[in-house]
Amino acid sequence: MSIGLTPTEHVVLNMGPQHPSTHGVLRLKLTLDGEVILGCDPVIGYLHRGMEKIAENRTYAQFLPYTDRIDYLSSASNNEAFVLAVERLAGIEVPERAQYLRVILLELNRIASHLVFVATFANDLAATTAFLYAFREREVIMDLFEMWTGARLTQSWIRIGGVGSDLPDGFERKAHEFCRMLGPRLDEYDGLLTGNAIFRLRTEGVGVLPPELGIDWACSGPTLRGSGVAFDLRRAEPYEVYEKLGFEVVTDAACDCMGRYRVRMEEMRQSVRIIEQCLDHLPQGEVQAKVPRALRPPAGEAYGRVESPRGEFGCYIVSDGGTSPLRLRLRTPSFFHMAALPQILRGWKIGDVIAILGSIDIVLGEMDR
Amino acid sequence: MTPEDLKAQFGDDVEAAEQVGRELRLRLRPASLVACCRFCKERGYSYPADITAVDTGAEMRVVYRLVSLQRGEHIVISVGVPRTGGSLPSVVGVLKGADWPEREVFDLFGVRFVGHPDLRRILLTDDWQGYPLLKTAQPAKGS
Amino acid sequence: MGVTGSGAAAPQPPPPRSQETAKTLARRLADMVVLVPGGEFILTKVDYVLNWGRASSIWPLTYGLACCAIEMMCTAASRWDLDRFGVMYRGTPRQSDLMVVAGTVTKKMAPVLRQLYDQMPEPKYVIAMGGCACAGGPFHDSYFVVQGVDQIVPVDIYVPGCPPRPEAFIDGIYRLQQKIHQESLRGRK
Amino acid sequence: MTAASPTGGVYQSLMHWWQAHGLPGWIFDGIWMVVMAAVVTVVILLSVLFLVWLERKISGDIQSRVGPNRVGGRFGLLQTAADALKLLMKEDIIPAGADKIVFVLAPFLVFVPTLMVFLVVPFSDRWLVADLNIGLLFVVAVSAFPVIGLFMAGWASNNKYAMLGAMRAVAQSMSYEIPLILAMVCVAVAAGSLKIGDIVSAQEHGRWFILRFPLQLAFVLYFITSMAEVNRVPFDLPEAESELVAGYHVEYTGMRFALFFLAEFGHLFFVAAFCATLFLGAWHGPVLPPVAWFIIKTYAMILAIMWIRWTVPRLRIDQIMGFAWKLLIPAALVTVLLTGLMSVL
Repeated sequence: MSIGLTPTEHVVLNMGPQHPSTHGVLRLKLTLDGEVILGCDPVIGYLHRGMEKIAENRTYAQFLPYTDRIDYLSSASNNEAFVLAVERLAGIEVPERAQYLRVILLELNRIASHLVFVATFANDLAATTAFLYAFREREVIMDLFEMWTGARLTQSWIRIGGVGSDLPDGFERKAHEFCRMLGPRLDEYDGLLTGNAIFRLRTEGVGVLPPELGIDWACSGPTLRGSGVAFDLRRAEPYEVYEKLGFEVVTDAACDCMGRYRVRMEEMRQSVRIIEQCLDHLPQGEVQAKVPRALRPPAGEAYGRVESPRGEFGCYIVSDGGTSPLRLRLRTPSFFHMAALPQILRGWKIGDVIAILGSIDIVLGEMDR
Repeated sequence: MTPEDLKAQFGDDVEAAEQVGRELRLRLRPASLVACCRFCKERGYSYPADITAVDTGAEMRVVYRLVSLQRGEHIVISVGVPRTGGSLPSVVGVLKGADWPEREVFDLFGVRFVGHPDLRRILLTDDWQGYPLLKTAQPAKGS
Repeated sequence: MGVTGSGAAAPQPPPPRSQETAKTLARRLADMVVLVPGGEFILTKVDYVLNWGRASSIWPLTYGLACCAIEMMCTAASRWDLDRFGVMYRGTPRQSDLMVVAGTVTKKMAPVLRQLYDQMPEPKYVIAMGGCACAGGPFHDSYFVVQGVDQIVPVDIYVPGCPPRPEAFIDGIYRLQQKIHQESLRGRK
Repeated sequence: MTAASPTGGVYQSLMHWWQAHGLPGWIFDGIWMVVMAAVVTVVILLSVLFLVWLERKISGDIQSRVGPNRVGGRFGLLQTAADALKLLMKEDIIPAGADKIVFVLAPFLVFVPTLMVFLVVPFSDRWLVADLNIGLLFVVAVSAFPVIGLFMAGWASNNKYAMLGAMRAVAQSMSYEIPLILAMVCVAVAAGSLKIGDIVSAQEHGRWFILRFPLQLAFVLYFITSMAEVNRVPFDLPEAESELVAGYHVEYTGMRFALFFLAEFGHLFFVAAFCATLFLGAWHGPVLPPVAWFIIKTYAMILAIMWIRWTVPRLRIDQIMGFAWKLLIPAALVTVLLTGLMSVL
């Protein structure tokens, strides 16, 4: 009997659609050699709800609530992208006060979404306590939303031509309180996570996304900024009143999970800055422009592009002059990030899959639409 | 880049070109699609922001949106394609990020991309019949 | 808020043999105990203790589908703290008692969902959380959405809302506990 | 059962009563052993249930939550009892693809050794079930046993997650056993005996081993490696909920799963108790009765382990192995050397 090398087989591990760390119903077919990832084939579409088809059978105003449910962690950015496209198409001018109010809502949503990122990212790395801390802070934002819009998650408060209502009494005081509270709480996370030796071991140098690769695969948002590319639509193609506001485009040259995490942490601080500026410089006036009840934008096409917490959220509308869009396309960042994921994953271990997946912060509703 | 540059480069393959705000809207014949994408990429429009299709009921077009991150300008290339059994050359060789969006257009509209490395259904189930986003598709109710 | 469902299943494959015999055995035994003088009393007490255990320790499957899953996470987090009621999330269906269908069920997801349900050990319960899981919700005319999860698995409690507030979800858990308390070894009352 | 045990008096009088009826003494001994084993098991299980409850309350406290408070009074004291009752009544599923015999056997192989090690835990001056003269060796041998059960569970489940969890469990357990044993060796060298009784009496009059020079190092080594032995964060890779769903017990239901769960907490109780024995002077202490001192020390260790578990993230498998082989084992060898030198000098 001859003694040769023992034949080894690669294992195909099916992660998801039900898995505690796939952030929803994502399925990853991982080819493993021991614990090392040789290949990854993401299978998506488990939450494909046919939004784009539904849009063709709804009026513009009717479709607005659907946009909330695309990226359910920051519904305002979806509203904003849709509304921007419709307003460009129909040539609607939004009152300045409404623009400021929109920015406040958008940035509060951004903080809420980034807090969920911190929570789930920490939870994936088994730091359960940070998960609950981040959700504790998020509840305060939810209270603000409830006070203003009546809803916690799906606000639909950015309307075509303005916002749903003006700020309620006492909102500004509470928002200021929240802004003052968040900074020290973020410092607390820094103590719990950012400076933690184990957390750093798990994230630094892990899941490197080179900037060229990020641009080639159309990554955007904190995922691309975490690779040192200063691409932020709030600066690159400013909408609403972002031109007038002072904030920094946060980048991090690390290109790894830690870089992406740090970008989001710092972005929350910048969002607080933006909200405080908006609250301080809020002009008086109307919050809703005159919009015909049955909106019939002229035939043509428009593309609304906003910086959602995850990246470039685009809404491409083609109109034939009717009451509902002829074609509505949703360009969602997570879809593109997921396409790039197999490129980043190769060579890392199972534990890192979780970290990398967490660090690009996907939302399945947005990916599958 | 101006519409004239592109017209000079691709001649008769450019059906129409106009500048609307940030966007350079270009109607192109399929023959020059890959060459045009490469031409744009070399001039800084290297960010494949989106690829999708539009079925207006009368005609169908596949729309490519390339963005220059430095200048914040868009080039929107739209290419006509037959509504049934249509095919286009794949631009994955030029723009890597076109991989999944092309799969999605194939999945929802049925456009075949010749030269795509892995053209499978992406959102719908593998055994799904038809292409739901075509105007001719029955608005199939759930279950 | 929570609406108690019939619990009647749509087409369901017959349960595995061993499970069926164990169930019928328990029921036969219970039927015999009732015949003995005072047996009814004993049975009620046994039922009470068993139901108390089940109702006090509902472990749901960590299984979020869409928007409602975020509210489900909020409910588990500090402000609402589901752990108060002994609700503790488990990652594997083998160790869970409750499946919270939190979100839209698509046709691609439906077979997976059914498989997960089949993997859970008896007694198991299902809460349909949110409009989509109850009846398709806003996606009632979508080509890819299952119009209510009760077409795939038997639902015990429906919690409507889009998404339901955490209070509504907690109410759903409460109603499930009430429902569990009505069970008996002799079959559901 | 040694004569010094608190139940000794009861044993004597019952034995007299038994023999007065002319029955042979060895039968009584047999019954007595079974009854005592049952009592010890029940006591340990109850304290484990309490530990689970404590963990949930403590994690709640750390996470600004309340924790269980509905079942059994304001503090939810009966929560884990309800959990156990429910698990007991759950359907028992053995997956179709599983290796049935191994699958059924595995939980017991994990659970039984976890109870057996309590044989040598000195709860007080009068309660040490068996003061074996190779006490330390016994602990090392028996506490290494459960990992075989874990591997059997992972292999028999015919599930890739379970298999990965089992592989991790074996790799981790083998690596961390070495520094753990070396840390115990330091104690044995300092006490000059493997016998638990000798180790305890060497720490009389406040001369706890943790206060003696190189043994602080051994204490730190023991503390870290014991956390790895009980699979707690940051060393919970065999279960790793967010990676492997539930690891080796992913396919186990009901009471079979409960056995794993109880074994884990039983093992936690044991490592904390043994830590108190080896380094914190066991039951020695002023004023309070010895049992109270022992329980206080044990719970201090348990609380420390829980505190860490709810604070830090999890390490990765290669980092865990690197930590053991590159840092802990060399450090342990140096500590043994230092301890030897100190005891010679």
